[in-house]
Amino acid sequence: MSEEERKAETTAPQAPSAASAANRAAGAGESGAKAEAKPAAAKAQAAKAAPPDPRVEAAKAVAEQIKQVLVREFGEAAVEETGVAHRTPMVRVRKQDWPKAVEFLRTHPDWKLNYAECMAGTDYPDYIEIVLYVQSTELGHFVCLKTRTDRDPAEVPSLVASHPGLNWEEREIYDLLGVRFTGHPDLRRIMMWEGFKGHPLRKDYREWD
Amino acid sequence: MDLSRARQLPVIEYEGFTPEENAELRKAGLVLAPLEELKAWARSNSLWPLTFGLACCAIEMMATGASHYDLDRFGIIFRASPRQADVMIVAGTVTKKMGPLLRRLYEQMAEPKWVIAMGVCATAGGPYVRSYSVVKGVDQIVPVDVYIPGCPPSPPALIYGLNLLQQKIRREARGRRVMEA
Amino acid sequence: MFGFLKGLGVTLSQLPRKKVTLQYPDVMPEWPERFRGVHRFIPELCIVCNQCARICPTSCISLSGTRDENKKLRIDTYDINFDICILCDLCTEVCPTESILMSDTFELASYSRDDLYLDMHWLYENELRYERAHPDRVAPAQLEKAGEA
Amino acid sequence: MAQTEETLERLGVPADKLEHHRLRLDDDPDVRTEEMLLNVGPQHPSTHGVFRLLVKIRGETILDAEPVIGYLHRGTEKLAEDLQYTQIIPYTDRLDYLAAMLNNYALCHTVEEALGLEIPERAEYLRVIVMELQRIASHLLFIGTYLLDLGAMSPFLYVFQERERIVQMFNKICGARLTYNYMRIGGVKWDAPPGWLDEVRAFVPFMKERIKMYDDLITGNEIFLNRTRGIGQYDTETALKYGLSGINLRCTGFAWDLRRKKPYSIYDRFEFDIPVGTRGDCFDRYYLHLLEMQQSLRIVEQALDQIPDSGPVLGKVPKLIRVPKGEYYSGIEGARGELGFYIVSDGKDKPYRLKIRKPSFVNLQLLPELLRGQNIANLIAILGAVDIVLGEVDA
Repeated sequence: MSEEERKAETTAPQAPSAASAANRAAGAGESGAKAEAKPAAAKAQAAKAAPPDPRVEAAKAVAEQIKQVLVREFGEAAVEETGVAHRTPMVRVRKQDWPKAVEFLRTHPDWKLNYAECMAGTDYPDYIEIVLYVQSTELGHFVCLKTRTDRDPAEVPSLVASHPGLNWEEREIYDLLGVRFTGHPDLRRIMMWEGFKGHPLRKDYREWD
Repeated sequence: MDLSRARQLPVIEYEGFTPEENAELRKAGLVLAPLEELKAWARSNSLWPLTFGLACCAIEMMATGASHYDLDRFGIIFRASPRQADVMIVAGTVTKKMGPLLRRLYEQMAEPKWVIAMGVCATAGGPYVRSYSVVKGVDQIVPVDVYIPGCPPSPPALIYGLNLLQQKIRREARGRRVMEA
Repeated sequence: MFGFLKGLGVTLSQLPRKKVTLQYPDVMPEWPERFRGVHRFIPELCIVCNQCARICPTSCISLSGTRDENKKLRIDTYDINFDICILCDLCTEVCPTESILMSDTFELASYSRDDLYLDMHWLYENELRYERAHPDRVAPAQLEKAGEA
Repeated sequence: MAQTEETLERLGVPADKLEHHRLRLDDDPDVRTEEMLLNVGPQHPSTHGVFRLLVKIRGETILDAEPVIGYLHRGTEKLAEDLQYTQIIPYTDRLDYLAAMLNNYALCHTVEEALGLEIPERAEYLRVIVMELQRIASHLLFIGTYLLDLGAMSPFLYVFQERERIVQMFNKICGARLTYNYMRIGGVKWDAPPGWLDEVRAFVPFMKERIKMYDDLITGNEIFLNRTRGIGQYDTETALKYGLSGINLRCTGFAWDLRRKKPYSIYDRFEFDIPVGTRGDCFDRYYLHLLEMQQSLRIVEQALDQIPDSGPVLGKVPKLIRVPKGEYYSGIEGARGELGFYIVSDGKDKPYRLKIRKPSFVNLQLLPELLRGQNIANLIAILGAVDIVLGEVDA
């Protein structure tokens, strides 16, 4: 499945809710005086049902801006893909530029993405994806950054230098998904004990091998 | 005379008597059987559990020990050290990483000792029965005397389980075998 | 020093207050109507739709049924494994005929894990016990339906 | 807001008197000390669960500390890949078992965002009421166990009285005492039983009085102040770098509350403040728990006034919930910080990947930094104030 198709699907979910939104708008009258927010919400739903969701469009535009900033700094090949992850701007960065790009965006005066909220790794059939949701506490940007690595050997440069709070998250991903973070100061298993075989969150993990 | 019961009594040899007289004395339970029962009565009324709170059940265990259910009424006082404890309430999920430590703490407890498996996680793995890192029941590591199902068991259910354990201690002293797992 | 005295004042003010301890083994606790104790089961109402077994997150319910002469499915066995049941209430939520319900029985501790496999008869007895204890909580429709079947 | 400073002024405690007296053994040429490795845990009376800490000490000073976790790792994320979304809700109860309602909500919120569901009004209000009550219950337990860590037994017995009252209310509305499984995707499972809302209404003034009582009992206590003032201090920059959230971030004076910053549910309809600390030490963290309980009570009060009298509590949701293909992340303000769920869906009724952003897990990372150079007696004071729940740290 290509990334384009997935993106198209991501925007699709709002479509089926159009009918139910109409249902709810009909039933909204009985909930009384507290329902001021309701017509607005219904309107938002209706707007969402129309093919280009403005929030998704806005997110796409933000993703393009980030791409331009990154391309200016690291060259055309650094950004592999832009898009949205459910209304959040998403930028996929090349693996080699991953820590540099995150650090660059952390200190860039227009972005200041200084607060790492969530880091996750996902095992797909052909690759492992590392996702980082970062937030700017000053400017209010909320961006999803991604990078990809092969499944075998899985190796991604570490982000601990710029976000020390990701130390344990990276250890957890190493433990459960088997991604080696190069440059990590203390890469050991964190949840399972030393000597445990395998990486449980991989899709092909079997307990009784 | 119920011989099956007599056979299970602790065998005591009274000095200076023939075996028949010995048997007669044992049947009468002159001194020692009541002594065993007395000890069991004392033990069962001062169970000192080790605070072995692992997960959610530990909160209910704390709630049982706190103001509303007040385990002190039964002489049950939580101890932090295994050396001072004689019952271990395993409250919560036992993982494979925790298993060896649990065994070690159990071995550090002084005899006689009992184990209560509180909650379904300790009984058989509970909701995590299919997980890669959870022991499927604490009875794979230590012998368990009382199982309390529930997720987590409410404080009355825990008190009921503790009362069952008290009954078991007293009954065993009287020579009755209480079923083991 | 002032802080100590203030704290001591709080402690002393607790003295005349009513005691909060519940005397459980002597006085049975009052559980609310929605309390999730052990299940109770009404075999007459069960239509063997298997939904409870499918929704159970831990797969602790197993049941089987056969068709009787009227081509109606009747329940033969219904077992709940209380070793792993987490009393999450999802089974009673999906049951279309409300044949599996929650009771307020909570005294289920035992000396052996074998006692925790409970079958249909135990669960039905639990239902009868519950009806005796709370005659006001049993819905009349439910009683009628049970009477018909 | 300098509320903590005000409190100290009110109590008439000069700041320099609170300076902690440290044993300076190393400065004395006659005293020789050796480095020693001290193992704390994993089964320890003073830890909040099974948490192990390897501490390297020299005399009384901590040179280095290394937390070892994973003793309660139960593989929830892997199990969730085999479960339908409704079936995951009971598992979220068991993550942060002190705040099960908030965990329930965090998952339901993420799935609802993904589906674009609208929640009935009454359900939203019921959710807010139970969530704020749950926050109070969780903070209460923090105060009890923290004081127990510091050696004070009686607050533990006090807090369980109020907590029991909240738990009884939850028992009435959903039938369980700790693992509620109350929320559903698209609403809540039960409407409030008759009289329940009045019970909550009666609880609010009672709780206000009790919070004042805790303020009297604990806040001014000189021993408590000596043990917590200026201990485990850090600044906003460090906190942000380490990704701390919740009270651990707000105690540094940085007003970051997701209920305000990214309003979810109906929190934009309520008036409440975000209490912040000034120094970022253990005392601030303790005191913020008290202040947050007051704010939660304010929210409960307003929600009780605004809640519609009747209406559905569960929206129109398909029986089998299939989340459209894509990735979703949303976080809420949990009792311990930002609690988020990241879901990757491939369009089936089960998630392809579920990742939990666990606030305690992230907050705990700062612990070695805080402990370095401290007196060994402060170890438990610092660890307790971080307010971790191991069920969540390990998941």
